Amino acid sequence: MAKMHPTPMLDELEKGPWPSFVTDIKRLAEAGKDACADLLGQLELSYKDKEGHWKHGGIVGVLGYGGGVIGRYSDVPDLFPGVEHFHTLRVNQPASKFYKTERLREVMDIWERRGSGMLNMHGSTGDMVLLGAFTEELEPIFAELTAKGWDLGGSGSALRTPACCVGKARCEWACIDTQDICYDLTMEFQDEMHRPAWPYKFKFKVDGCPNGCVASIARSDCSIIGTWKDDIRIDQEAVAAYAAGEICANGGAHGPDTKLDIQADVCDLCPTRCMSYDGKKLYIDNKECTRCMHCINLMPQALRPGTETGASILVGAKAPILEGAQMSSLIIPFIPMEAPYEEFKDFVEKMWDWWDENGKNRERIGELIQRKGLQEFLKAVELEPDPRMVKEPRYNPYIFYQEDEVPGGFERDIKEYRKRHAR
Amino acid sequence: MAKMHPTPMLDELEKGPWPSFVTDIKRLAEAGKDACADLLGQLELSYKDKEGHWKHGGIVGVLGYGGGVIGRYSDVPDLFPGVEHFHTLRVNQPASKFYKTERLREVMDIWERRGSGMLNMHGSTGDMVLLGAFTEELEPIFAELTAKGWDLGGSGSALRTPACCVGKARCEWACIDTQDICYDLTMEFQDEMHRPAWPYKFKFKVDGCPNGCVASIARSDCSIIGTWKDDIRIDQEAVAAYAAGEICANGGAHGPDTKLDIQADVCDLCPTRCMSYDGKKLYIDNKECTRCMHCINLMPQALRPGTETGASILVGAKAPILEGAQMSSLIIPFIPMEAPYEEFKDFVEKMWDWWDENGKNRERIGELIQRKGLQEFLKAVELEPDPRMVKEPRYNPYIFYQEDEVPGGFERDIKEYRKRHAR
Amino acid sequence: MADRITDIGPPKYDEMWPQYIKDNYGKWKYHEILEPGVLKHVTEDGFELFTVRCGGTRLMTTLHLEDICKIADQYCDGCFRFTTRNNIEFMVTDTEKLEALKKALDDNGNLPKGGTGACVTNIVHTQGWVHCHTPAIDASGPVKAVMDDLFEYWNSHKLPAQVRISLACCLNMCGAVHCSDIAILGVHRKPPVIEHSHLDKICEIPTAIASCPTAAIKPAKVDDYKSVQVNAERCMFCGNCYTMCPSMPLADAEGDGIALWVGGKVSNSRTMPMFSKLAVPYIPNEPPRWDTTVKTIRTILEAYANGANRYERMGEWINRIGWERFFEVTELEFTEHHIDDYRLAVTTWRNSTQFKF
Amino acid sequence: MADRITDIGPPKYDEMWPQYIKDNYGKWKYHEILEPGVLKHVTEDGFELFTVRCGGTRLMTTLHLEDICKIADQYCDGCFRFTTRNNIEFMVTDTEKLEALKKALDDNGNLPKGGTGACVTNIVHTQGWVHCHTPAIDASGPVKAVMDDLFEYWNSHKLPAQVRISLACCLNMCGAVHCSDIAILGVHRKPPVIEHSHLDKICEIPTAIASCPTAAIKPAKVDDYKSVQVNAERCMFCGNCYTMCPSMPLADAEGDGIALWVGGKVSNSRTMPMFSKLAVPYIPNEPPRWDTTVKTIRTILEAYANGANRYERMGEWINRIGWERFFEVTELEFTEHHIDDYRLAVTTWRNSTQFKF
Ligand code: SRM
Ligand code: SRM
Ligand code: SRM
Ligand code: SRM
Ligand code: SF4
Ligand code: SF4
Ligand code: SF4
Ligand code: SF4
Ligand code: SF4
Ligand code: SF4
Ligand code: SF4
Ligand code: SF4
Repeated sequence: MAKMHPTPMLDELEKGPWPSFVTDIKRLAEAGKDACADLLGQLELSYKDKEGHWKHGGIVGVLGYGGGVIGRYSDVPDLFPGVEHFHTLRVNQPASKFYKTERLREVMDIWERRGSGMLNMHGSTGDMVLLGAFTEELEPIFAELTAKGWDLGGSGSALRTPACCVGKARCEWACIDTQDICYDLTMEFQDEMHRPAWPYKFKFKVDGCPNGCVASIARSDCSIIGTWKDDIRIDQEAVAAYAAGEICANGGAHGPDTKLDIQADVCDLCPTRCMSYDGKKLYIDNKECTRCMHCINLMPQALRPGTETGASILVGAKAPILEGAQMSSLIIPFIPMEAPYEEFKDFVEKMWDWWDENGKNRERIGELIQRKGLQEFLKAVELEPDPRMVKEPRYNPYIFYQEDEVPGGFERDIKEYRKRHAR
Repeated sequence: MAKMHPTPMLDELEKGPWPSFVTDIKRLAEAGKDACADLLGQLELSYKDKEGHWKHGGIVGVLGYGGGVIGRYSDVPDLFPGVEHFHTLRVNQPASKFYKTERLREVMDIWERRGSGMLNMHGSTGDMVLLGAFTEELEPIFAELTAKGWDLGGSGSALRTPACCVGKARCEWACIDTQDICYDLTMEFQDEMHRPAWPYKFKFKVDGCPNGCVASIARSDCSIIGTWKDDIRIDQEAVAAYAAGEICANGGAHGPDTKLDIQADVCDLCPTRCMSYDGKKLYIDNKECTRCMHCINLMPQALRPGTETGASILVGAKAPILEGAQMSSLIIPFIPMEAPYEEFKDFVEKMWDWWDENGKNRERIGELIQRKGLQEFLKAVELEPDPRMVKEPRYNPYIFYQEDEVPGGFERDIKEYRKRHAR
Repeated sequence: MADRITDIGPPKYDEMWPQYIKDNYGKWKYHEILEPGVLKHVTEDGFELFTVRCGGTRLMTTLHLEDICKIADQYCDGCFRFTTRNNIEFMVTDTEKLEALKKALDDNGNLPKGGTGACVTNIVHTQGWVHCHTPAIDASGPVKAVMDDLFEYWNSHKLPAQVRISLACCLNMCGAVHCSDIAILGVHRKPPVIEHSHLDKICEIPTAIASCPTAAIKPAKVDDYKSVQVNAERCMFCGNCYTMCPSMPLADAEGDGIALWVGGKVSNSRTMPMFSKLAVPYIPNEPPRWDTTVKTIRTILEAYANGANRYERMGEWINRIGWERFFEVTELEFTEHHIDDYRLAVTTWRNSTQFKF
Repeated sequence: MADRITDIGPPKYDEMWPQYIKDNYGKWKYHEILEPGVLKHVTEDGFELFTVRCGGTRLMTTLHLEDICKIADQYCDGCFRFTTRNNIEFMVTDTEKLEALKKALDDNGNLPKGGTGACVTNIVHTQGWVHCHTPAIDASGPVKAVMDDLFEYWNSHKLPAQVRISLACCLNMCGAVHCSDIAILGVHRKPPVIEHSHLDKICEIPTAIASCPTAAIKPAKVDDYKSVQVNAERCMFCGNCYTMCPSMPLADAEGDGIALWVGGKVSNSRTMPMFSKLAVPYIPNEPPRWDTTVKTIRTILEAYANGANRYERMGEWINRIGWERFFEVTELEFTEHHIDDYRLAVTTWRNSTQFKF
């Protein structure tokens, strides 16, 4: 058993119905992990001080990689030597986070032996985050991980670990192969992930449909979101069953007794009001549908996305530093997404080239587009302007024209002008 | 008859059903006004050149006034000597633009004798714009105008001529005395109007209700818009008459045969959905009403604004130069508006003081608020923040705190910090 | 000088009122539009006032004004008014006078009735080549041409709702067109041509430099003159430099023309006020009748008339169907210029997968 | 070095699949939520898959993970998954196994079922005092405290719609909280304290200066040290300077705390994705159980639960009732800090007379 520190405040977090990380960590501390005991001790100190106790950064890593490890040192190492070094390793998760226990135990075993035994399942980007290793353990951990078929994810000004929703593995609405796209991009761009060479970080996330279960539109520089082009598939028999109250609303999300009122709950809440229900059949004016998923969500047994599927590509989401948070913006309304995803990758390469060339240090692509204008970006990626790219056209009259657009060009002769107009 | 120039292009504008300004001006030219003949001549030249033919500005005016006259000289005076000088005088219109013909003829008479005889009824701000006088006529015109009880309006970095909708003079919806407010402000602030002393121009406009018939929300630095606090008055008998098709919809705006569907046209289009109709009576949940006027507009014989009336004050509308066009923003949700409008004028003085002190040259108040923050403005005019002032609270996390808001203040000792946190 | 009359302000409003306005001030109960151009207002006591609204040219002569005064003298107790959109309103207190008045107006021929209800009312506009020094277009001419073409919508009630058209002849936007159902805006497209030989004499160089919102203007020495130069890449042709410095004119026959904007509104009815958005970035100046402009406006108006629900303003209609549909049904081209790239541009991008194919 | 294995990427997804996922990949037809935490997915061929979702602590030890693996070995063919919100999903192919699995989970005690449908699911969060160097708050502690309090909403379907709560411990927002129904954000409120004696050695002064979005940082000589100074008036406590320069820490017991944001969403369902907006600018750090934060979140959640229509997300509800009502029903104070004053502030002002008293 490791040397336990008194943690009266943290102990309060052992109460209550939600699983307690404190209890869990104590258990491993009691099983002998100093890092666990000291982490709790230092956290207790933070609770007392109301300030964190980690030093700023620290450049550590594994050979040949520019990222994947975040250095961390205690600023009270004398008190808590077990967390004097407390580096994290970001281990690239398998797409959509299914695990065979035998494979996961490979990582657990390494981590129990060489690290703190504490980890995040998962980090916000999607990695398995192994929390707390000493510097000297980093290389051995890396060697053991790769030997077992695991690799590190991204950090720094690099491609970050792509992530995706569960998709076709278990969801009926996936319009694209989220996992394959995620894996394919990860493999294709290993170099971009492991050797930071860009102005700043870049993230891909892949949602199978507009429900956005991996939140790509809020959290990725490039959001790949499944959608469809043709009509929503309707099973009118199931519609009747919903109407009769034989199937509960919204796949049971509100309990099995929640009946669906097709007119009020579906048609009236359809954002484009393109649905109508005559008491028997449900009609959709698919041309006007914006594929928001609401009706499908509410009637999963009656409605399904169409079959001519592909993705909408949106670009630019990021957290607030510096210009304020952004969501991704629609750039490619529809693109087919069949392996090996050449058309998409072409787009990606053009986008990166432009960003690489024009981006300032620590400028995300969304900010660069903001600074340079969506027009410039479209030119760089060779796309035509489309009203779908904007919520609304400009309302300010400040249009920039290029010289070649204006007959006679920009050069004028003041003398000629003055011949017509006295001063 | 003045010397007429050939105007083949302008002659094309004599065709068609809409009254022709060309025909009109020709008539006065033919009656002997050189200015009219030469204006048409010069305009024809502009039509040929596709460029205007007026010189830039020119500082002219009447003694003691800093504005009210816009200087203008032809840049082809040899061709069109009748418009060599073509200054305009902005004559302050009577509020809401009713005219007794005998009074109007006072102005017409002066203008026929001493000016071009051409005018705008009215300018965009609201003035009668007398178009085209020679410099030497300005003083005599001014003297004759004032002798008859007419004065000039505003121009330059001054208060501009206030304007208002027809209001209580002929509209059932006016919640405030638009004309009296307009007149009172005009009289109270004669000095501010005639002697430019501010960073830039400032406009008042007064709308009797949220319909906005003088477009104050788009066109005035300070928009005064009538509204009410209590309940919409309902005449259920008239509701029944609408339901029965005895009264046509929307006061006949769509023809006398347009019947009203109370549920679809009124209740379903109410933006807050606070209305309900049970086939007999119409109910309004007035607490939820945002006084948008829609239902009242559609059923003028059944619904009327409440009787506890006053105004909403909005600030900051302007054209696009420089930051882009702005609409006015809600600053005072409700203020009683009874003569002599002291509470409102107090607000105005505070607003002007702040603008005067902080505004850069050619910075409208709306832009100043944008630059300094709505908070700063509210402090200056001594108003408490209110969620009604915004469409939504901030979404960026960049909150500025003042030192006195934060316990312990901003000054900290790095040595103390380092005692807790090793470097 | 001593007895100079100043600061007397305008005549007080009620000096201009006929007796029946005085008597019924604030007592109005409801109104009815009897036919295009004819309103009836009724007071709580049942008093009825009839108003006939006529198209105003705004730019007019004292002769035309005298015609108007004569009609007012004859039928309206010597009183009439102008509306906030430059129309002319004659008021009478009984239906007999109303009929006589209507006849007199028809006889006049220059005072067309209309402008009420679900119509295209008069076009708010500005000076153009008639008086201003910065215009990119004429004002009165295009207004006349457009109103001629849309006359059938002026004196009828066949549109889904009011359509307010406004015109401003340059980016200063004296017509405050930025919240109009349809806005006609004069635009320059060439950077200022600089008169180096005079600039320093006529303008203050620091003022000229400061005037530019994009910081495109820099001091420069040209042919030994102290002057400025403009970085054309950064110029967005706003004309603010010319406002501050006469040695930097923008006007140019080939550069100037019209941009059309749609979907703005001012009223708070149903939806909050909205800005007009760019529909057509540029149409050349085509005096005397601006045919392409006129035709394009009709296209937009008819698409709206066909597509909108009753009571739905232009902007409400477009928001309902979506901008992608607007460009489809009007067959207008969507170009890079439609995409905002000014300071708030990011708020106009589409952060959603919701769109129509 | 030669045989160093690099750039192999993660295991391929299908290596991690049990046979039934492989067999039914892309064949799913519909799903049903059988009870809180239990999903059924059915394929076109009628194959049924049952999923039990359990609350994940995210921060866990290999011991806890081993517990999970054991259950997966015993009931789920040695396979399980994590959700995008750090919950744990066990899958079985028949109802018998399902019942056994549920029992095993209940017995475990640390794997509460829930997180499906109209509930409060797991709180996406970040490192806090457990690992990061810039936090203003802890992460795991507040999450535990909030989830304890809201547990009744975790394993039930009684809310109007999904409520997604996220936490980020500083403005870097690694939790990407900016589009959450409720966002818990760690905020600093004091400008950096500057270690002049070391700054020039540890940081690049130009980089430090450039890092500041408001240009609050200027070079300065202090006590003979080359250093920087911060104009506190301009500082908005974003912490970007500290990210770039360790000699400028922001953390402070009295300055730091929590801001709450509401009404964001990510899905495109019905409404477009929305940002979360400021509800409460500041709540002090109250370890260990952050009582005020917990209470305030409950207040907001209950106001929503009482006020919203079914299928209406938090932001949709607020937009319907209006922000003035939101502050009324939650009894939260509206302060000057709620009013945006950053770069796009003008787009948040109310350009309308429409509001509720
Ligand atoms: C570990 C992780 C948080 C977690 O607990 O899950 C994390 C941790 C850090 N993030 Fe992050 N970010 C993590 C996901 C995110 C996300 C979410 C996402 O990827 O979906 C975001 C928001 C989305 C985005 O990319 O904008 C995010 C936005 C930031 C930012 C702000 C970037 C911006 O443009 O606004 C920073 C600041 C920076 O880059 O200097 C940052 C910086 C950091 C640093 C490196 C601290 C710093 O100042 O340098 C943190 C190291 C913490 C530590 O000691 O472990 N982190 N960071 C997440 C990565 C785990 C993983 O690989 O799975
Ligand atoms: C005469 C009039 C247009 C008309 O034909 O009706 C007019 C004419 C001029 N305006 Fe205007 N403005 C007129 C109403 C407006 C309005 C509308 C309103 O007041 O409701 C606006 C938009 C609202 C606003 O105030 O922003 C307006 C916004 C401007 C601007 C842009 C101001 C801005 O902040 O963006 C300028 C530029 C300037 O001030 O330098 C401007 C400048 C000018 C100047 C003085 C030209 C200049 O560059 O200095 C024009 C003189 C024209 C001439 O030669 O006669 N005028 N101007 C209007 C005044 C008549 C009257 O007194 O009734
Ligand atoms: C006479 C005038 C006021 C004045 O002081 O001169 C006026 C008079 C009336 N307006 Fe107006 N409005 C007048 C300019 C406006 C403007 C300003 C503008 O267009 O520049 C607006 C804002 C327009 C906008 O939103 O862009 C305006 C928005 C309304 C509305 C709201 C319409 C809507 O649904 O958005 C109503 C209500 C209605 O028509 O149902 C309205 C209703 C009315 C009523 C019915 C009020 C009444 O009970 O008397 C009047 C007759 C309406 C009609 O002609 O159909 N009035 N009205 C103005 C006539 C202008 C003209 O000659 O065409
Ligand atoms: C398992 C998971 C995907 C994964 O790859 O891990 C998932 C799975 C499902 N989601 Fe999701 N969603 C998952 C995260 C999300 C997220 C992302 C997030 O919260 O960070 C979103 C976006 C949330 C937002 O808008 O802020 C999300 C928005 C939806 C929606 C749209 C809800 C709405 O009306 O706005 C649906 C449709 C529905 O529930 O009716 C949906 C529906 C579903 C369905 C019904 C899809 C299906 O047919 O299988 C799945 C079960 C839903 C349930 O639990 O009630 N899922 N879902 C994620 C579970 C997270 C968790 O543990 O709680
Ligand atoms: S995003 Fe769509 S496809 Fe992916 S899990 Fe969610 S609902 Fe299914
Ligand atoms: S997907 Fe959305 S827009 Fe399309 S029909 Fe269904 S509810 Fe309407
Ligand atoms: S703004 Fe209101 S009060 Fe004034 S004229 Fe228009 S409808 Fe009547
Ligand atoms: S005024 Fe507008 S918000 Fe109020 S009840 Fe009428 S339609 Fe509804
Ligand atoms: S809009 Fe421009 S050109 Fe037209 S009158 Fe105003 S300032 Fe002059
Ligand atoms: S026109 Fe406008 S943008 Fe161009 S130089 Fe002049 S002030 Fe600058
Ligand atoms: S949100 Fe801030 S404090 Fe928390 S992990 Fe990310 S960078 Fe660190
Ligand atoms: S905290 Fe942010 S605003 Fe303050 S000095 Fe540092 S970088 Fe600038």
